[in-house]
Amino acid sequence: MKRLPFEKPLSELLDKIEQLKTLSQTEGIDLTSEIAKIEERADAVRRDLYANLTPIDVVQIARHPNRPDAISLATLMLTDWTELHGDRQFADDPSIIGGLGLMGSHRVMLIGHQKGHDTKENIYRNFGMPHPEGYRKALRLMQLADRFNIPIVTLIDTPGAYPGLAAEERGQAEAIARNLKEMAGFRVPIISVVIGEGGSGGALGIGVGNRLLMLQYAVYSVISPEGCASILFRDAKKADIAAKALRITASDIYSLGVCHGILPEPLGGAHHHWQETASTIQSACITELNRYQSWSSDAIIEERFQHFRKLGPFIENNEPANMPTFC
Amino acid sequence: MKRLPFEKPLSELLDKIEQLKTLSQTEGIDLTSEIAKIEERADAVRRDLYANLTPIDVVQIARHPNRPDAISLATLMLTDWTELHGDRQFADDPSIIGGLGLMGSHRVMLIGHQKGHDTKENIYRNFGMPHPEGYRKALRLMQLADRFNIPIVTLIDTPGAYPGLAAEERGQAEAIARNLKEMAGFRVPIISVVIGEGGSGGALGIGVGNRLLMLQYAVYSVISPEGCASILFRDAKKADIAAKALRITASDIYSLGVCHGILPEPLGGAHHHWQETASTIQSACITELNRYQSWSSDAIIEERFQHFRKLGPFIENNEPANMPTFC
Amino acid sequence: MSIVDWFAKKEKTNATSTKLNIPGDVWIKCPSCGEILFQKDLESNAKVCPKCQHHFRLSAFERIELLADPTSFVEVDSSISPIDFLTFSDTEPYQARIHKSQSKSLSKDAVITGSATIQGIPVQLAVMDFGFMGGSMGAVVGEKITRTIERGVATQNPVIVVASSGGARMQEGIMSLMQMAKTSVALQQLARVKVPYISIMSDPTTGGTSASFATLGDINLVEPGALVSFAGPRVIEQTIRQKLPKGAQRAEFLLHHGMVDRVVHRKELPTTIAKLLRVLMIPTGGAHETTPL
Amino acid sequence: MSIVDWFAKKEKTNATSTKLNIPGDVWIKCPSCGEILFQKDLESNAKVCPKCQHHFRLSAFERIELLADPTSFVEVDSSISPIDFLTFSDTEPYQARIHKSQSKSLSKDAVITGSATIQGIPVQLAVMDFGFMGGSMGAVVGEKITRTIERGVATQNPVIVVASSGGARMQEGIMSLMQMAKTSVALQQLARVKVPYISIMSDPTTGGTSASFATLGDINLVEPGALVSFAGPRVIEQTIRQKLPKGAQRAEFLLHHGMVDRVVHRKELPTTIAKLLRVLMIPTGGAHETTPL
Ligand SMILES: [Zn+2]
Ligand SMILES: [Zn+2]
Repeated sequence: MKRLPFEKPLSELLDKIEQLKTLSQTEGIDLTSEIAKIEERADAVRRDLYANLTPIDVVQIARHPNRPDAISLATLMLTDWTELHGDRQFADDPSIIGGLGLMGSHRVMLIGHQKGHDTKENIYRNFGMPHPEGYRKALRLMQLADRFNIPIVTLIDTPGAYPGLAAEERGQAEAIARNLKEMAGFRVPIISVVIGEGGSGGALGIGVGNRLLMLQYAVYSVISPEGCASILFRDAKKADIAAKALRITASDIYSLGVCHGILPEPLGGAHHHWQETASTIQSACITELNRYQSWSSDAIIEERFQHFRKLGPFIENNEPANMPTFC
Repeated sequence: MKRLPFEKPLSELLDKIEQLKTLSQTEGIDLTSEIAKIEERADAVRRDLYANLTPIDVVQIARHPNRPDAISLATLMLTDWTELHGDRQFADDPSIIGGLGLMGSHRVMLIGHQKGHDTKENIYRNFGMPHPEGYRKALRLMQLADRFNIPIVTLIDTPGAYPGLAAEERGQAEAIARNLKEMAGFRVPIISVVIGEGGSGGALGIGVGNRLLMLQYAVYSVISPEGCASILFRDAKKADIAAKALRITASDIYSLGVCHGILPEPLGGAHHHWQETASTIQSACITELNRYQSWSSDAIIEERFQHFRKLGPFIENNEPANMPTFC
Repeated sequence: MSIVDWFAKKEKTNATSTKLNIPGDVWIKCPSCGEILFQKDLESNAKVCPKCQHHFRLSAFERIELLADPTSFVEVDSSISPIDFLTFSDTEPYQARIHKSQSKSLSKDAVITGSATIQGIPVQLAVMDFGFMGGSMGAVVGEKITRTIERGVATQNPVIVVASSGGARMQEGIMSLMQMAKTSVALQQLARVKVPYISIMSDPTTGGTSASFATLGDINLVEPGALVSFAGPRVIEQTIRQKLPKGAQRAEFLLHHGMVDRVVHRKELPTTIAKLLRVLMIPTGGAHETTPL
Repeated sequence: MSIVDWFAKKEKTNATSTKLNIPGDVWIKCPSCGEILFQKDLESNAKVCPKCQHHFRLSAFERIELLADPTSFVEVDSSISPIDFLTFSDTEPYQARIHKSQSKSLSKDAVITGSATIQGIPVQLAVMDFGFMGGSMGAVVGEKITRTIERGVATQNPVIVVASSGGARMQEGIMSLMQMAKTSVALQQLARVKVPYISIMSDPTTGGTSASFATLGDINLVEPGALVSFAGPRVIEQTIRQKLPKGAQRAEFLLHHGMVDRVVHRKELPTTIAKLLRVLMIPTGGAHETTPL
């Protein structure tokens, strides 16, 4: 399991534990109590580290290569899961996945960005960066869900929509924009969960939901900290400062009223416990879906509309409006 | 003006007229009465020829390079004509055109296959053979029309949808199929007019209308006579026999109950008089559009549905059903 | 004819496996991997090559046997028969072709329709038969598929259509083209009442069939290796002299190009369909009442 | 401020043509063809190069002057001003940037909104101003465009938005991203009441603006040569090291790729818009009553 830069103090302890374990095996010495002692220290260090994460640390957790991916979560959360493919026009984009399944007793269309866990998978999944056909696949599947009155759950985890000529030629901007508008009109509830990286328009393209939830160490940002640092701070190395300034952690996004809830992760991050993470997301989604059981489609559309309508602070006639609670 | 194979008897007379005219100019001889005499004979021959056209002759007229094209007809028939482009996904296909305008007092969305009149134009227009993006442009524009309650007029003139790898990759079959289904559901009246070649699925892809009209020398067929000859008759040269067997002329299609009306062409074919042809089509369309003025959208959809529902003769319990009137 | 009658005839005539008859009638060479297969083994394996998973073509009744729950299929509209209303004659009169095909076949045209259950779920089913005049779509195929869809509307049962067709039946002229419209218009009616439609494309699905109901599924499934195209490889080569790369227009090509939801092994079809329908179908007395827009 | 005030100030400050000021302030070199142009001539030609038709950028008020019928524009929501709710500071505090931009500009943020008529047709109009912080979209731009769309819903007037923007305003963090959703959600409301929306893309329209309201027009028009993209050329080169061919992401590229309905010369915009609206707008007491689905 890849260790993150901020985990360095922990890393040394983990190395020592491994050494001792090897030693105890090869040499046949009983080091149980030594190991237990160091493990206890490691736990304390981990708790301390994770209690004092900086935003850029959180970004690293959100991007951890072993973070649970959308398909894995779908198979853990759903019964009768069937992945569906293709935009019916041009291609099947492997960086966005979708399919039907049952979440508890709820029928759901699950849509998600899909990253890989190693280089080969990541190349196949284009590192979770969709082309327009990915957004169009998502749209097709969401329209299918809407037609059959099936609630939609979207799992957001992308560095952003792919920035390349082919994507531009096929209308990356239009593909994302259309999803925003169409998602606004669906008659079924849409629950979006940021499970890793919420990268700008590429994330929002499947994120216009009634409810937005975030995993504890997920981030959501208008631009990557690195991009912001190089453009606004004129120094790509100031990503840590940018990460802080942009307010991209789950608690920031919650304070700003953009997300509705934060889902706790296991100590050390979701990558340590996929099943536990899946259960957390599943039960949060089921709670949300239960809420809508008796709602009319008009009420569902209206709730979604009202949520986005009130986002964006400004001053009018010298009075602040739409201010977030922390101000 | 290209002369057609069956016009050979006429052609000799026309040549003679031209010779005499040249002669009278260069030599200063007055040949008016001789010319008038031959012109009279030419008229008689033309009338005779056009009264005894075989189906393959009609195919040649329908494909005449100077036959009026969709854009020219649009500009002749509509005021406030504005051509609109693009499928908003992949490309703007020049072999299908569309746009908004007023036909008399009726707002219309006009869609049509677009051929060229010379090699350069034909290459640009791909000889009127659309790729999937052409059908998707048509669909987008028809959806726009439906949204704003604007009746749709489609002008059919294609050898067929383009048969090529790129078209297959982008879902030629799906693009046509989707149009058939979506056109069935539009709440505005759809008037389709075959103005030249009605080539198979590529024609039908913009042809699921409430009313189908055909110009007198237009044809409509499930396969080109040449294609049918080579497949069924095992001899590409038997196109004339295939043309006859397939029943593709306007009067055949009318007898079969597939089209609702035949629009007369000027003597010698529409290519001799674009303005007159445009007027004929325009007034026929206006008559049709007037019919729907007070119709509910449900009635419009139902009429379209019923028209296609009853097409297709068969035998059930030894009783023929849906038989065309000529049987 | 019901599937029970078919079973009765099956042993005697073996007419539906004509395509596979090679001299000797017992061994079949797999056209994909070249393996020599014992015909009985092939048939007991859903006509899938055990070595390379090549899917051999199925007759309509063989298909129904694999897809529907045992004894659940009830055929309807079996008496509908084609008529040569154009008195069409090419190298042979259409009427003669009809007779020949009907005498070789257990059905009157290229599609069998009826109701069935798939893993307990009631469905309206139409299954095409490539063995009958290349599965070509004329007025009978159009009418029977349209009626199947209409029964879906009436019963609220999901509609399943298995395509296997070379395209429109040219001998019926423009009327064969109109069947594309007729079936697609019916699917618009089905969509309006929100009853699911699953299209299954088997080898081959080309021309007018692919350009109408076969690609219009709420869910499109395709069998491995099946050829699905608007213009077939020969048409493309003859018309524009373009040679297609290997694998073009095959099931996996379609998946790659976003045209189908899944490539599904023949043996997995019932389970896949049932799983999908369990989620797609609105549970009776279910949640999220929709109000009209 | 009304357009009348703008005319009054125009002569004095000339602030909106800062971009064009080169030493001497009277001659401008066309960046496209190199022609040296007299500034007054350029301004009297709608800021279009008479030689090569290069479209120079316009301030919001210049745009309104060209688009709306004389004296028809009535500005609203002019008092809405940005707030630095994140206390954001990069090389300079956001608050300082706001002040600097406001003092150079005649408006409080990067969009001017109001009602007007175009060739006699009443419309709701929003015009962006690239001169104000690169036309970046923060909460003020989002709110004012949303209100413009809402006035379209309320008045049934068609909505016209002229985009000119480098994208989201990063200094407002996630909230700038949310303006993409906010404006697009409002356009869904507009679509539901069937009021037409015409989007006009001028140079440049990139990032969050292109990926929301700017590409969502019932009709999308673009000025010749305008750059319209999701990821701009520099982003693409820096991120994936792909060099774009000449003309990529320009208006004609968009037309070719099916993203816009027409490339329209600036001087033709009012006529084109009016022609389209005459057909798009349902005539009062008109035909074809629609019944709900
Ligand atoms: Zn094999
Ligand atoms: Zn110039």
